[in-house]
Amino acid sequence: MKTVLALVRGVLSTDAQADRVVPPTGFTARLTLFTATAMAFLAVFAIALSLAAGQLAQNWRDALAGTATLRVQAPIAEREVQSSRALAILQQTPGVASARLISEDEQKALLAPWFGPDVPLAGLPVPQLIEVTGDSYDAAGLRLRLQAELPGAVLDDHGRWRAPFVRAAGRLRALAWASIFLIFGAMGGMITLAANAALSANVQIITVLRLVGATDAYIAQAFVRRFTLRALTGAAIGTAFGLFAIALLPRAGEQASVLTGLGFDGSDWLWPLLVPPIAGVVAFVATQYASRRVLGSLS
Amino acid sequence: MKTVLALVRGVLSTDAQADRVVPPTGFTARLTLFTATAMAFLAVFAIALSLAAGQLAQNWRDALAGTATLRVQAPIAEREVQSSRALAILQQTPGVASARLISEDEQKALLAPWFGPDVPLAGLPVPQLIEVTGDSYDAAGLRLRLQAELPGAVLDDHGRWRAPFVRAAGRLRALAWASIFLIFGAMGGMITLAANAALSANVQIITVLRLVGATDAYIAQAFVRRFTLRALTGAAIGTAFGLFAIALLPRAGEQASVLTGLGFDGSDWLWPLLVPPIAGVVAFVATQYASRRVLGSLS
Amino acid sequence: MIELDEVAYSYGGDALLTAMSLSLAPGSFHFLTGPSGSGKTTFLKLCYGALVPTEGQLRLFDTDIRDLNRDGIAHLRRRVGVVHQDCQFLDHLPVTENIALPLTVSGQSVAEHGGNLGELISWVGLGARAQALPPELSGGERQRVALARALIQSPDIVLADEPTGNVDWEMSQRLLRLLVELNRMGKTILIATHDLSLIRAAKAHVQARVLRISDQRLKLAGADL
Amino acid sequence: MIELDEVAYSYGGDALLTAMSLSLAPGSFHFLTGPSGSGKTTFLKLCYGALVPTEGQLRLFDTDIRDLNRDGIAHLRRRVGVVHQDCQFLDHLPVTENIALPLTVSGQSVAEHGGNLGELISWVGLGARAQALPPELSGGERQRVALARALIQSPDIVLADEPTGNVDWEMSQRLLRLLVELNRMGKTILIATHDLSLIRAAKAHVQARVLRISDQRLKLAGADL
Ligand SMILES: Nc1ncnc2c1ncn2[C@@H]1O[C@H](COP(=O)(O)OP(=O)(O)OP(=O)(O)O)[C@@H](O)[C@H]1O
Ligand SMILES: Nc1ncnc2c1ncn2[C@@H]1O[C@H](COP(=O)(O)OP(=O)(O)OP(=O)(O)O)[C@@H](O)[C@H]1O
Ligand SMILES: [Mg+2]
Ligand SMILES: [Mg+2]
Repeated sequence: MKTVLALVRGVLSTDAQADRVVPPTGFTARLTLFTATAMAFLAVFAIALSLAAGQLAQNWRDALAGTATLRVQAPIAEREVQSSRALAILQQTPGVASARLISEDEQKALLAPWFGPDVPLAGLPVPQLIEVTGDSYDAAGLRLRLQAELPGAVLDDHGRWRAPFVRAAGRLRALAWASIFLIFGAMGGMITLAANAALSANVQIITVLRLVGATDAYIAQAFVRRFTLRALTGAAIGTAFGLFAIALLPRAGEQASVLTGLGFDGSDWLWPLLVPPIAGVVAFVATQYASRRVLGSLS
Repeated sequence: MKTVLALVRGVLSTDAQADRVVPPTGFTARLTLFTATAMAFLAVFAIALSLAAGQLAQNWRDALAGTATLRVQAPIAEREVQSSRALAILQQTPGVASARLISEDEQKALLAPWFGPDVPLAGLPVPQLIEVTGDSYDAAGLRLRLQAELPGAVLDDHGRWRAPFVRAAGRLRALAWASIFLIFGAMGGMITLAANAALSANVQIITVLRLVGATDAYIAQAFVRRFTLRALTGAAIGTAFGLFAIALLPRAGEQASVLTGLGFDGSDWLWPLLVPPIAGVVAFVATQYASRRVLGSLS
Repeated sequence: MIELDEVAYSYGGDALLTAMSLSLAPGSFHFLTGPSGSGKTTFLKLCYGALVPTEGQLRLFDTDIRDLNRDGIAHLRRRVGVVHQDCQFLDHLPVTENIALPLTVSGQSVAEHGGNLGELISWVGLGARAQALPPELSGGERQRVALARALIQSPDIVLADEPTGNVDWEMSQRLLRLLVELNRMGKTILIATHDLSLIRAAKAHVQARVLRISDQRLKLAGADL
Repeated sequence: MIELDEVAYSYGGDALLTAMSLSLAPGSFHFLTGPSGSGKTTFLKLCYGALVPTEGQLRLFDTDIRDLNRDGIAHLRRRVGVVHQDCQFLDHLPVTENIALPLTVSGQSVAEHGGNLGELISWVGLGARAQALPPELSGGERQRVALARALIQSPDIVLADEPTGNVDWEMSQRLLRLLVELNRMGKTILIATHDLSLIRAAKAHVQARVLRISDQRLKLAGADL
């Protein structure tokens, strides 16, 4: 732990002389910058995807929670009596959170897309609808009881069809998280390999430095700092580009599908800002690991 | 062109001796393999996304094309007369592809989610619905004419609300294509940098080979072949993983959102199979370019 | 074989070598001396096309070096055996393969030269180290590998830069004998060295001329050694 | 300073060096000779901890080399100046910075040693090339840079491997004088070389002992040169 702290301090301090001792690592350094940029860009998208999928799952779950309807089919005269019976039964059912008559206006609104705003519902033998919320009640048992006591009442929990979608959205979110880990993992792997390549290409430097009495920490320091800074810079650039690209994406509104709804709202903006520091830490650990390995193998 | 062909032949032939002359490029080679794997994996996802977005846009466009309805609100006695008047007007309207009375059964089906399958529509003063297809007619002009001639008829092109979604899906598809290019571009960039790093790390090899009379083509060949083969292999592995991951994704069915509907059907499977050869070509061009540059600069 | 006509060279700054005219006849044996930093290595590099004269004309096998592209130079080099001062090898290949490299690179079969190769390796005293990798060699062993590599393709010209700087006296005599023998077979030899006793020893066996770089010019040292 | 007790070394296969016992007293001047490939470089590498004896005990500054980890060896090395046979440098830094490298690496201020540095550079005749990069140097210039780098930190021990293999006679005498002077200041000097005339010349100035590696053993050559 203490050495880690010392190394972090080493990375942040600017020992220009120790930096000069390692030659410009050229293409591997540029490769690191480039990789960090590309990966941060992708990570921002994956984060947005994850947030959107989470939001979608939440919406669908909300929808699921309150979209069962009870249809009470009865002659106009009996409708009111049967409706209040139905309400009474629902209120006794454990797991039903609320039950509420849907007013005539609401029924009209439901029909409006097909029949215009002016369907003369009053006096028509259309069923009375009751909105049922709560999702832990025993739907099958309720149906049996209704069949026995109120044959004209049909429970339609058509919200249930959304359940697989909620699951799918949940899995999509997990996928997004997995891809975030994958992206950082790939970045770590690439930076480790790049640092390894840089170190192996500089065996002569290491030999010379050892010959004149440099410690391993001194030699590693310059490589670690360089790669960590490159990764930080690259990730910052990539994150900026990613946020910019996402800001440019068309947003189609609430009902839109998960990807057309990609974007960050409010505190969501904080998440992608974590990408550069995480990239920095990943690069630090990766280079530290690579330099230990190479320096050890050259003992 | 002839040199390109000669080089491709060089890549495919196995001149073991020329290969031995360049040392195992170690970490940069592994980096290339890893990069190609990761990028092919991502490319497969981007292709799936692009196909899904294209499908979605198509679905929405289809929906848009045929979902205007004309609602003829009239006393039961006049309904039939007014409906045929409306049909006549529609048939005269340029741009309307078809106009068709919606049967009682179809109307019932529309209402079923809310009122059950047994709404006694016959004899009710609900409007007659006419399905209008065709999307190039002048909706505003048609409305004016209807207002003048058939005040009870209301044109409801509620499908129009989908237009921004179609646009969004189109843009999403463009985005997916852009990301495919981005992914191959990034892969090309990374492989160029990796090849550059490998070549720069082997300046001594190049010096020695030149000293004993090796031509540039001879020197480049081993590097180019090695990196191209690594990229091909990596891309094949990444594509396989990507296809496998996509096959594992839950598919929520037709209405599902674009990402929950990711997957390949039928001839779609051919698209991701293009990833490895494209990766190979990208790697070939990138390494060729890198070796020309490095060999030129060391002249 | 090698003709210089008023050749000058500078590494960007002041001229290092000026007004050098010389013609190396086929079958001749030359030594090149001069203080450290006088330009011996630079002169050899000019002779095998690694550097291009900044002034004057240099003809190698009757071809002006300026008229050649990189591939042309690569092909000419197959007829010139070079021993570099800082011997560099392919560190991942064993000694034998490094020595056979000029054959490999020009697409010749190594097996064909098999006998030649084995003989050469034992002549330079590396029989026991034939399968070692270059980083596992001692300084003197490296120099001998470099010499063997320069000779494997029976080049028309041998250019050697301090080929005996790191070997003991007996070994340097042995290597010298090898070069003298090649010269008798008609090869043109040019050796840069600061080791005057080597030159003196050579003069007992062969008609060698001694060139000396001083004041940026090439002079014939003649018998004044 | 350096004590060997029945030290043996092998690079994996047969033993290269066996049963070497020796004690280098502070302020002594030693030469090490032996044919090419006999193990001179290997012996020096043992002396500065680059290799660890496969048998026996080697004490450097009264510390058993086996008891040290890599950092410990790094610290010991700051008191030993080494001239490697194949002089390696940081090719991206100019000559001055390469010579000052031992100071840089141990965190010492280069400015403090400024005078010393300049003097050393002109002593080895590199005043004009001080800002050049190592790949732009001639072979002899590289050897002189390596020597200067070994001496910059005023080490207690100087180990030099063929420090004059690529320089002319005058320059080698000049470098020898520098080493003799350091020896007079109390430094311990050990030079591996195959150049017997250098040893003869040194004996005129300093009480030098000559060690010889033959048959895998270290022997005192004494006055028989
Ligand atoms: N690439 C280069 N760029 C600039 N200067 C160079 C370059 N190569 C050599 N020099 C300089 O040119 C001069 C001559 O170098 P060269 O290697 O030809 O000398 P040399 O006679 O071979 O010396 P030595 O006996 O020490 O090997 C030296 O001062 C050297 O520093
Ligand atoms: N890393 C290594 N692995 C295996 N063998 C090695 C290694 N390094 C050196 N050798 C072998 O050990 C022997 C002694 O090598 P060393 O470099 O010590 O010789 P030297 O006396 O310095 O010779 P020279 O005068 O030619 O420099 C040589 O035969 C060499 O090939
Ligand atoms: Mg030279
Ligand atoms: Mg040696």
